[in-house]
Amino acid sequence: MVGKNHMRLEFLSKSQNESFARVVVASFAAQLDPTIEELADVKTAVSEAVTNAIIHGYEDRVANIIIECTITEDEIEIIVEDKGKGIDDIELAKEPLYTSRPELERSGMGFTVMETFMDKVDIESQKDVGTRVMMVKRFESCQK
Amino acid sequence: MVGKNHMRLEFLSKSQNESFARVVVASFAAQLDPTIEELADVKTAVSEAVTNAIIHGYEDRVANIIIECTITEDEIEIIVEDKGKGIDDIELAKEPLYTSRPELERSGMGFTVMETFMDKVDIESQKDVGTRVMMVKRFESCQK
Amino acid sequence: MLTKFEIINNDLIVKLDGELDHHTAKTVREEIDREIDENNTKNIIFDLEGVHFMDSSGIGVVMGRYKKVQRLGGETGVINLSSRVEKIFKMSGLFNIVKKFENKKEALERL
Amino acid sequence: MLTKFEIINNDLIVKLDGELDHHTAKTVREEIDREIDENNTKNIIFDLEGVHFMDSSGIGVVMGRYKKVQRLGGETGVINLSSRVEKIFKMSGLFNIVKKFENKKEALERL
Ligand SMILES: Nc1ncnc2c1ncn2[C@@H]1O[C@H](COP(=O)(O)OP(=O)(O)O)[C@@H](O)[C@H]1O
Ligand SMILES: Nc1ncnc2c1ncn2[C@@H]1O[C@H](COP(=O)(O)OP(=O)(O)O)[C@@H](O)[C@H]1O
Repeated sequence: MVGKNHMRLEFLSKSQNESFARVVVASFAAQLDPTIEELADVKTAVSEAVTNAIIHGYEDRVANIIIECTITEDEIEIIVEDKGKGIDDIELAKEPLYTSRPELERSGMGFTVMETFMDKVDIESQKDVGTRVMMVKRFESCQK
Repeated sequence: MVGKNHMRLEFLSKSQNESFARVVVASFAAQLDPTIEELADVKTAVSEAVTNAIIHGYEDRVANIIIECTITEDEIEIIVEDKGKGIDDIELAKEPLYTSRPELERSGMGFTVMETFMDKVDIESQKDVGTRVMMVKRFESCQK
Repeated sequence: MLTKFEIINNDLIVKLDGELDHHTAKTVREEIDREIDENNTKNIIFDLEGVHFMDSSGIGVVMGRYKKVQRLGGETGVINLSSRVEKIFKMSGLFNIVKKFENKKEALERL
Repeated sequence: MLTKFEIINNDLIVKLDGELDHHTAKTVREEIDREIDENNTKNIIFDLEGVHFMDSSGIGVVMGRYKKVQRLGGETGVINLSSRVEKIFKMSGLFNIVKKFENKKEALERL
């Protein structure tokens, strides 16, 4: 038992920070002693949300992305937030293979990946205000 | 050349976050392709500043520590900040072997370590307001 | 991300090493496309043994190359998937368009 | 952080594995002190081969144990320092109070 823990990271929406964001969240989550597979799930989901903030939220302009992580008992809650252009239709956005930017060879699988690898995914978005993706992962390896 | 980059991390003053803070700063600094030795210098200095914020700044009460990193050209600037009790006499605090808490087996070498391993160390502190340690490391490995 | 190419009869084997995400995808895509164009490539085979991270940007890279070679009648194969990368291929339905083979030899023979 | 103990005649050999910082120091300190008390330790030898990170909290741990055994006439030795840990020992003047040896055998003979 590590007890409650919390961190908040703010970084620039540059693509070189995608791997940085993954490492930060993974090493915070590491406190819960997850399996390698569970940690890979978290890294992949974070990568999707951060990439979306960069490409779709800020459309490649440089601004701040915020990640907030809270550990309680056996789970981690991860919030990825941008103050970018927002999502018009969240239900449509969540559909597998739907992408608004096929010209960038986006696969439209980002939200599907997040929902597959995390135990809970919740999207809040408002046009021209920004997007906030809240995800929860429960580590089975902790449930002793 | 990675260009300018910036991040800001806020986390709880729990000792389990010392290694987390080291990993975060190291993996941000990794963009500059430092040598293993240079990276170890940065990790050690960050560890000292964060430990000081936990033990001396907050005296083991749980509050927020802030790390801010800025990369420009071949160097990284790292600021470690707490809103704790502050340092009475900075010159005294910087002396090797001086510690206000010998009962905790502190060696009094924290600031000496920071000054040895970093290219610049600057301390600002105000009683009951907090402490801000600003450090710069220039990576020779970048100077091509 | 490291990209290595090998050409055997008009087939292009692409060996990737590193993390395949949005940041690395752009260069990888450009490098592969140049090889395809320059070498008159028919089929493309991805060797993913060295890919220790991949997200949906990687799916986009594979889909994009599939479409490119398909236009000229070529096919796409993959070899050496880690269980992790295999999971992402399965989830995204990529195995409906690209074929998985045991090794390079099998891929070259059966494409 | 992993701590392993070995006792040879009244000497205590402490093998540390992991990162020695303020977070891990507390447990390490308590474990070593219990061993010293229970085994009537004379000299203490730190085997630091497995320590891949150490900051000034580690200096405090070594100094504290030095003082403890010194009170009863014991000495402190260290073996297997990485170049990194050696740097920190040098900077802090620890080599003025603890002796560095090539290996366990030499440390046991010469303390
Ligand atoms: N942070 C965001 N800001 C604005 N739009 C977004 C954001 N995240 C996702 N979207 C929208 O949702 C769509 C689907 O996202 P996703 O499933 O990740 O696929 P992809 O990134 O491949 O397009 C995107 O194409 C985009 O239109
Ligand atoms: N963040 C801080 N807040 C308050 N006091 C501090 C802080 N950092 C350092 N100090 C003071 O400076 C002294 C010297 O610090 P340092 O050289 O790191 O040695 P040590 O941590 O071993 O005491 C500390 O003992 C403490 O009194």
